[in-house]
Amino acid sequence: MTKEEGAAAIEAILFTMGDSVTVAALCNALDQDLKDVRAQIKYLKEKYEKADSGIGLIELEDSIQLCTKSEMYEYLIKVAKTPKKITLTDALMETLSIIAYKQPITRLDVERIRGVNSDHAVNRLVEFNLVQELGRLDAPGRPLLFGTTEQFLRSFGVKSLEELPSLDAVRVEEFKQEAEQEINVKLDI
Amino acid sequence: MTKEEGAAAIEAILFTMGDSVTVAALCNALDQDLKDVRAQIKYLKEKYEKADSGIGLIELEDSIQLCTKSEMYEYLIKVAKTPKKITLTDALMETLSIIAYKQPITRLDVERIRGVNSDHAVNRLVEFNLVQELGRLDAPGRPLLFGTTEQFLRSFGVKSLEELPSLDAVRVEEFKQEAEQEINVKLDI
Amino acid sequence: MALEVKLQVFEGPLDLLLHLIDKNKIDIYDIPIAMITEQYMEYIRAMKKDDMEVTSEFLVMAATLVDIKCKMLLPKEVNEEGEEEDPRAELVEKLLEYKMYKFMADELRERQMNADTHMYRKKNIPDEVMSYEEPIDYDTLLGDANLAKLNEIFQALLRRQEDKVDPIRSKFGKIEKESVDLDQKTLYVKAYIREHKSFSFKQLLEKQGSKVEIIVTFLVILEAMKVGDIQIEQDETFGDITITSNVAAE
Repeated sequence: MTKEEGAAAIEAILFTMGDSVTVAALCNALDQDLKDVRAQIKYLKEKYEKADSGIGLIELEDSIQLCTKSEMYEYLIKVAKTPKKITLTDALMETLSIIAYKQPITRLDVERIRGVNSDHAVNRLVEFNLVQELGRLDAPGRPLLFGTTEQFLRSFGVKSLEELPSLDAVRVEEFKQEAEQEINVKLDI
Repeated sequence: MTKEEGAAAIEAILFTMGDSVTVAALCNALDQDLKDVRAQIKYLKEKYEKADSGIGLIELEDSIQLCTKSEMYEYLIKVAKTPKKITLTDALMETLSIIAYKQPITRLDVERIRGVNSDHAVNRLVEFNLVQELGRLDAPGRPLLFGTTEQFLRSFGVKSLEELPSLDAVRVEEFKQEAEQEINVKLDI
Repeated sequence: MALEVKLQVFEGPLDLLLHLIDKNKIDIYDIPIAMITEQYMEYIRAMKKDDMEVTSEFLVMAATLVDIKCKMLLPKEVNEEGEEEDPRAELVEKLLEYKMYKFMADELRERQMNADTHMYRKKNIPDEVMSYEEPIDYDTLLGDANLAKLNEIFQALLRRQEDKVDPIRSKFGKIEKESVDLDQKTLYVKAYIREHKSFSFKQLLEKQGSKVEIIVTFLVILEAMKVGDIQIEQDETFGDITITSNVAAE
């Protein structure tokens, strides 16, 4: 068996086994002595060092194993990870709007307004870096307070929170209704 | 990206994925056009043809996959658990050959050719991943259509369906016999 | 009985027919229907009665054979082109097609024997690749979301919340739970400290009724210690606590 042939056999074994294989097992499979197998492994290692190889060889104690070269990870990501098209769901938009207008606000208060548990939504918004922890409320349990991030301002194209469209429209409407009721009451008397 | 770098990236992807990868997916991962990727695959194939390689490349329709070279089998069976070879009964082989040559084909058409109900045989072949559903026939009852899988190509050592032993050979043989008999008949008179 | 075992090797009626044709060394294109039908029926009779599914398929073929046999006895039919029709033609065609696939099955089996000397690899994606999270594309993430929409959603939420308020129940009065007033208790304890200068915790508790009151009193003591108004000592675990005031007498 030539050094090349030995290297090829070792390569085939490592390829199939996936896991690490002891040098002793290789000697046995190839029916070669340790010295020869070591030389074949060295040959293989040098072959993998060339630019045209995407595979590498790692040595662990008395075993060796094939692995993908880390320089190749960027290509692997493109194949193994299908790009996710994430968009904000209605639940996330709702949660975000509450946090934007009522910040700093606790998870519990968000839940109170939405009427459903919103932990997941808040966590997702934190993951997306649209919402962040602002500190803790000085109350029993010291709950976390949440508010919007700079990324939120950038994404929505505003310089500061003051630029958020005001809620006055609603407020005004409410006041008007209240006022009308008061007048009615007075007229009743 | 040089041809060597491209080949290395393809090698890494195939090595990692284990299963076959479409050439289109490789183009996408490497951000290269089809012509370049084809050249890189050719480079890789040539690299594997050398004596110092235990790995080979098989082409299946529009996909490629890494596998060990046949010559390495003798070493591999000493270390690796050889995959259980599926032994197909006559009924299954018959059904498989009908599906292979007549695909896409419905269960009913298989039954018509074999003269016996073949539902069980078709189901078994689907279980063995040699046959798969291809869709439905646009006919009353919208029956399922079946065809062979990539695993079928691998198991039977063909690159594509075109490489299946041609049916004509048998036909030719039959016609030959028929002709000979006719001559005999005529001579007899 | 021996026949039954033998019968099971036939995959179907066509398989059995081919076997008979082969056994009798007959030309497939010129089947002596009468003879084959007889032999075929012999097999059928020997068949297991319980396997109805298979038996029925064999019976259908038997009927077809008998049908062909009858047609052979009658004057030959002539088709549109004026040619004589062989009643066996359809069966022959079926047999040939079946025979072809049977042959291909053997071919494929041979290929399978030779093919599987390759070995493959299991998918093995490095952890670094698996754990990779792509950066967030904010344009896609937000889609058509903008400030106006955010505002709209929030206002809709507020309105929904108002709707939820029960107009009758919301006007019911509340029954407050009895509680210990922390401020009152603080004043009380502070006054006690000023009065007594040095005393034990047990002594202080003498005038406290409920568990809640005791807890609140203890909290007030802790607070007073924290701000440095008092010093406390305890000789042993669970022992009484001695409290000494640091506040100078007025």
